[in-house]
Amino acid sequence: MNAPLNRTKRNLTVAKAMAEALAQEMRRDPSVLVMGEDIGRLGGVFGNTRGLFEEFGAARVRDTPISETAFIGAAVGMACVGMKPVVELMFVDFFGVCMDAIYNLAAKNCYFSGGQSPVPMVLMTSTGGGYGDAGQHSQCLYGTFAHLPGMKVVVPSNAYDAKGLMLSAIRDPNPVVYMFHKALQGMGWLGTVKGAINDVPEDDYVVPIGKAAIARPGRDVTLVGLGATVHHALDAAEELAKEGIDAEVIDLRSLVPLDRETVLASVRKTGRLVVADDDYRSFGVSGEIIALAGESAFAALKAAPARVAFPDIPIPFSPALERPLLPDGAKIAAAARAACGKA
Amino acid sequence: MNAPLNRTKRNLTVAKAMAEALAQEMRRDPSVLVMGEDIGRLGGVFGNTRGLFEEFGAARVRDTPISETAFIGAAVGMACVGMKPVVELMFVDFFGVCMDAIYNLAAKNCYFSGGQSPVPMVLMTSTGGGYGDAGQHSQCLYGTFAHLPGMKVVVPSNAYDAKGLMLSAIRDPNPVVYMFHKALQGMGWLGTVKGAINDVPEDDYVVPIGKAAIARPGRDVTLVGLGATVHHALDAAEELAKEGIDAEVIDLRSLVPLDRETVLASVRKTGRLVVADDDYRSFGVSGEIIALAGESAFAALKAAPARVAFPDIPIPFSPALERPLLPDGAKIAAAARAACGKA
Amino acid sequence: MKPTADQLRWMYRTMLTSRRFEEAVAAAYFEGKQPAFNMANGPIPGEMHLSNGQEPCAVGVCAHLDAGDFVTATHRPHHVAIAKGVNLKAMAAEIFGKKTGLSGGRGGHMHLFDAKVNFSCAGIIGEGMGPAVGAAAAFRQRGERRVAVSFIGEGAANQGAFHEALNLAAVWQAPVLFVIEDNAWGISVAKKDSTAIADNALRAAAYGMPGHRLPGNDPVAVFDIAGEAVARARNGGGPTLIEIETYRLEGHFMGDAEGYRPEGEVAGLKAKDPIAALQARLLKDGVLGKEEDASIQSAARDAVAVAIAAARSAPYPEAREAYEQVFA
Amino acid sequence: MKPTADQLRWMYRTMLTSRRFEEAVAAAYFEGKQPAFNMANGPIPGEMHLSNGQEPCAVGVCAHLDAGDFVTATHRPHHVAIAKGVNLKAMAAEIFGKKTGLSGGRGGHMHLFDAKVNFSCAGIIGEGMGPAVGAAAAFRQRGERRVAVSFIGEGAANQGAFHEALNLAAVWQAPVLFVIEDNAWGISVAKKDSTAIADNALRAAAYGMPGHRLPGNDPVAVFDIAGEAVARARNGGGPTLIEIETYRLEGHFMGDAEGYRPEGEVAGLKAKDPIAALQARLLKDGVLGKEEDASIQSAARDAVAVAIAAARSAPYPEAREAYEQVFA
Ligand SMILES: Cc1ncc(C[n+]2csc(CCOP(=O)(O)OP(=O)(O)O)c2C)c(N)n1
Ligand SMILES: Cc1ncc(C[n+]2csc(CCOP(=O)(O)OP(=O)(O)O)c2C)c(N)n1
Ligand SMILES: [Mg+2]
Ligand SMILES: [Mg+2]
Repeated sequence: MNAPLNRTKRNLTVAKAMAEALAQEMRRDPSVLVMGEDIGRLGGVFGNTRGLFEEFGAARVRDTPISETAFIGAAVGMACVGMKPVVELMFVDFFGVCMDAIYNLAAKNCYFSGGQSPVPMVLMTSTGGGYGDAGQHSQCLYGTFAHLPGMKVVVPSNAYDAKGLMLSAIRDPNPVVYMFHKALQGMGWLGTVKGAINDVPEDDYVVPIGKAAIARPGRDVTLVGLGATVHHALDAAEELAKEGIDAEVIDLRSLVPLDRETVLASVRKTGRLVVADDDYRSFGVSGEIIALAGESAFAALKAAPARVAFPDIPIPFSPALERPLLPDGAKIAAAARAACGKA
Repeated sequence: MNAPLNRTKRNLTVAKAMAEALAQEMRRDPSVLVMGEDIGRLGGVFGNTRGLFEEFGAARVRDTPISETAFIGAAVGMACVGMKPVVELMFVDFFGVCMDAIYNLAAKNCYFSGGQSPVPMVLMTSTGGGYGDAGQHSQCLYGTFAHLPGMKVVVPSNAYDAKGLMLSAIRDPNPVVYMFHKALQGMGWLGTVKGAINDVPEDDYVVPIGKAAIARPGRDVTLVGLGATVHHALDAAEELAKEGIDAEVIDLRSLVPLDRETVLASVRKTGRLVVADDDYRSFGVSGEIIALAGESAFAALKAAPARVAFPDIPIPFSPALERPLLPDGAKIAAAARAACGKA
Repeated sequence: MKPTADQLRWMYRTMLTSRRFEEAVAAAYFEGKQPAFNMANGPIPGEMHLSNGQEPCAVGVCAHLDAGDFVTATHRPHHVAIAKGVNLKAMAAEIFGKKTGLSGGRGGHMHLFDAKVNFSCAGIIGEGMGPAVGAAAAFRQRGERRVAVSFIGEGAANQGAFHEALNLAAVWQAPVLFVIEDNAWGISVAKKDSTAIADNALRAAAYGMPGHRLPGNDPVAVFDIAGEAVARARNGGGPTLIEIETYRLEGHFMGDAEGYRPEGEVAGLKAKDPIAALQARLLKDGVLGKEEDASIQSAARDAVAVAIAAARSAPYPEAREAYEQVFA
Repeated sequence: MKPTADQLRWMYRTMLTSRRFEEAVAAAYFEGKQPAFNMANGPIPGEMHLSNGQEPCAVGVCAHLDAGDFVTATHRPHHVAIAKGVNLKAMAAEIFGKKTGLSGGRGGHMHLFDAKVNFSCAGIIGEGMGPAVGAAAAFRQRGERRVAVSFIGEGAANQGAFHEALNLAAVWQAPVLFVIEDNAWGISVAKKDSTAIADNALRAAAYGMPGHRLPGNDPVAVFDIAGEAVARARNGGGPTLIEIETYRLEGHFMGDAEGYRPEGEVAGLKAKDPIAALQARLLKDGVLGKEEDASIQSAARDAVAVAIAAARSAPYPEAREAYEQVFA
């Protein structure tokens, strides 16, 4: 978000920012390669590998069979012999066919080997719904990945972070699950939340993994979001400002490691917490953040922490059913008002 | 736990109680069948299908290839045409090779079909470590299953509940994930927590899915556990009693649906909460229970809620490394003391 | 096995119904998505995978099935659903996300379920294969003469579920057919770039089951081989693998720019449109007369028009209905 | 490809080392587990899968590999680890959960890693197959003449990962061998009850790669075929599938009552012990003299004794070390 100012602005979509980070790192480091379904000639269903196949060729930009278990497992083998693979799981909803290669293999090799065989790889995967793609193409599953040890998990909310987190992820000696939200991607066919398109420096920079961002400073209530819900929280903050409620918006950016300090500092300051998450409500991210506040900022809490999340039901197809279930600015604002006793 | 008294006691292991429930229901209902690896001639690696192959034969007790995706998917197809399959995933750690068939197929067919095709099946799977089986055979993953909608999740802590929950699970028109802890199973080679072996009526009875049990009533602090940690919590309660702290122990028994009322009623009474879980600490069960208290019993909380859980690291092999990480009575008691200001 | 004149006419009519249906869906899909194509907009949001050109696979196989037989299809399901006898009105309404849809709008185009005819489909590659094996095993265990059929694309033949399902079906001697609709593409990836061998039928030998590859996208050839396989299965002969060469006349999903397709490929395939080919053949062989053809054509058009009109005018579900049917 | 006298002696010595090692591990494993067998007790807790009888698979293949080649083994890894040159002392210490173990006690018997010789194994069926394909593809991409080998059991040949890995290896023409150790059992389930065909080598045709089945549990036959396959792979000829008939002389894991095994099967297999067979052959062919045999025998025994003794006396890791190496 805090781009240098001594240059003309360059607004990019998240898709372009990801592709640029990949291209720049592939130029810099011959051990980086990209694999996945339709990430080659097509340039990625979500545009995040566009141009790579043309520039780097079929050996470094590999279109794979529909064999997620094999090519994610293959990425681990490549990483163990000195490559830095970036693999794409097209939709996070598909994790069920290949989770062993992710959570038992990529995530645990470093530990099982006592540090002999770290696994420097990135797993990019798309998340989120809201465009009518139904229950097997609209999930977020942030909690599912964050719950299991050995892999880092990042969730960019804008193009600047998307590039900086991708460069950090590729250079990280550990497996990093890079979860990008379709509504932020900047592909015309998916529509795009405006705030996700922002100024991206052309040069090399990293956004550290494990640091949350304060997307908007405030005094009265802490709104925590990740990915798409960061933008909903910012909408809510605008609304609340008109009513004299000064909300602080935190963009988690990383789930693993989780920047507990930034969240706690804010909650200790405001005494009020609302968590917004478009993943399923129970046993996930929203619960963990609320628990964190309860455990470690109990004395500072002035009101019951609250959450706005997707309910514990499969994601329905019909817009008449799906849209009302999604977190948005109004729901977050309402929860914040209640937390501030202004309901 | 509350067995009728007008008969002589019959103490069974969880393994025997599960096998008895299966046998009784297979006699009663010809549509029930059992499938999995080594559940036939061998009687199950964990003894929970012993005797079934001999009584019901190879058609109703099917040893399968090592093809979890296929046989769990097959169970869904069977359920859709009127059978009631009970399938075993030998260790929950193996979910990564077949989760799609579980969470995207079995769990969502009812919803996707608008209720036309419910999936009455049971997925039995073993959980837990503590016996040196290392990081791919010792996990609990309760949070992983509870986070995803469309499947019920139960976790028996003793033989009485094991039988009653199994009968409920088989008769439930929905997929039920039945997670049994190896340390409670009563197989000699795994050792057994004594409290898991209890009096089991021979006759037909059910333990309702979605109802927690108060394993020990108390006034001062609420200790919430599931599976093995229920017994650790009871150990803690005994220790605490000597110090004049009267702990209430809640056995969740079901994670989905979660019996929020019972947990909240207890927390509102005691004002203090400690959650014990041998699944990974973050983004899972322990966080959800603490969040629940923060959201819905905020005013009643007298101290910060706390948890005793497995840290966010792969489960190490060496007993010198694993044992100190596992929740136990002493750790839970210490957390309870702190919550009671007696640390 | 040769189709009767009635069966030929049924196949022709069903292919036409499927084609007209998809033409109507395509038209509705683009409403609200022009000039700017945003998948979230219009009466039909989300991805839309059309099966235009693949109708022979559906009719040649389903001609041998009745309502009790069990079929799973893919993310590209319309032609198979129609051939299996899924209620056309309720199917259209589901695709439009309406309360009157098969699932009350919960599933949409990739999740069409009609329990009355044992039809379902899914959005995950290979997900329907295990269920087909299980349903077939249940039929066999209960001594019913029913069969199951799992339709997949050629790209799915490289997914682990394919291997596990075929082996399990063979071990259980389950009455199931695995039908590969080989349209040569998995989204943008050509079969030759993803599959180690050109003919997936050879993979049947890895499971000791018969395998057939059918060139030419010919519904009559499909009818012949599928008929024998279904008969074998009903008689306890076990599973069969069939790969059918077919044509994807549209993009992977609507909105696909198809930059990856060789110059002229689509035009070439459209010139071999299987519906036109069957029509010519039936007219030539005298199985179909000009008037009868016209009446079949209009019957198909009318059935679709009625279904689409009903879907358009049907009410949307109320928001609270989203919470229903999560559990039975 | 015929082994030289040195290679024959290396295979013999390595098989002996593996056997002696497992005998020592077995003895230690039962300590603290008698009379009541509780897996949590004794110097070696957890499951213990012995490879006694399967040594020919390990030595016949690994005779062609050096430290740079990449090998993944299974939950039954000792023989392969030893043949691949894994540090015996550090391996023993790992199995005893000691600080001096390969992974400082974090992995144990099912998770042996020695990066110096590119060896690893895992507890999940088929999990090592993808990594072997990937490592091989990386070697090829970098123009190195290295190969990868994935060892699996015959039961694993029905897991989806098998299919995906073989297809991907063939599409990439990766220099990788897939070696199936067919001991006829997957825990209690016989191969014939889980696998649709008797000979998994036939499955190679599904991927257009050569497939071989080797009867007789013969290390020399394995050496021959594996040698050709490794040479082919190094020369850009792509992957090969090899299934080896071998013997599981023990239970699936220690403590297995083996009630499922036919009367006399184990005795029959022990009578065909591949080590005794190779010994007799080498003596007969004059490749081995009595004294040399004795010295090889004692060398193996001594190497194992030293490693086990060191493992027993080594310190346990401190509890805090559990938190280290989660991330690099
Ligand atoms: C497990 C899984 N991986 C990837 C996808 C994304 N995907 C949807 S359709 C498709 C191509 C399928 O190709 P094919 O099986 O030939 O069917 P076709 O689209 O040609 O009908 C892919 C990769 C998916 N839905 N599920
Ligand atoms: C995915 C998965 N499913 C099941 C298991 C449990 N399991 C461990 S070993 C084994 C049998 C393996 O048989 P095989 O591949 O023949 O190897 P063997 O034990 O005979 O050496 C099974 C089912 C597992 N570890 N992983
Ligand atoms: Mg295709
Ligand atoms: Mg075996």
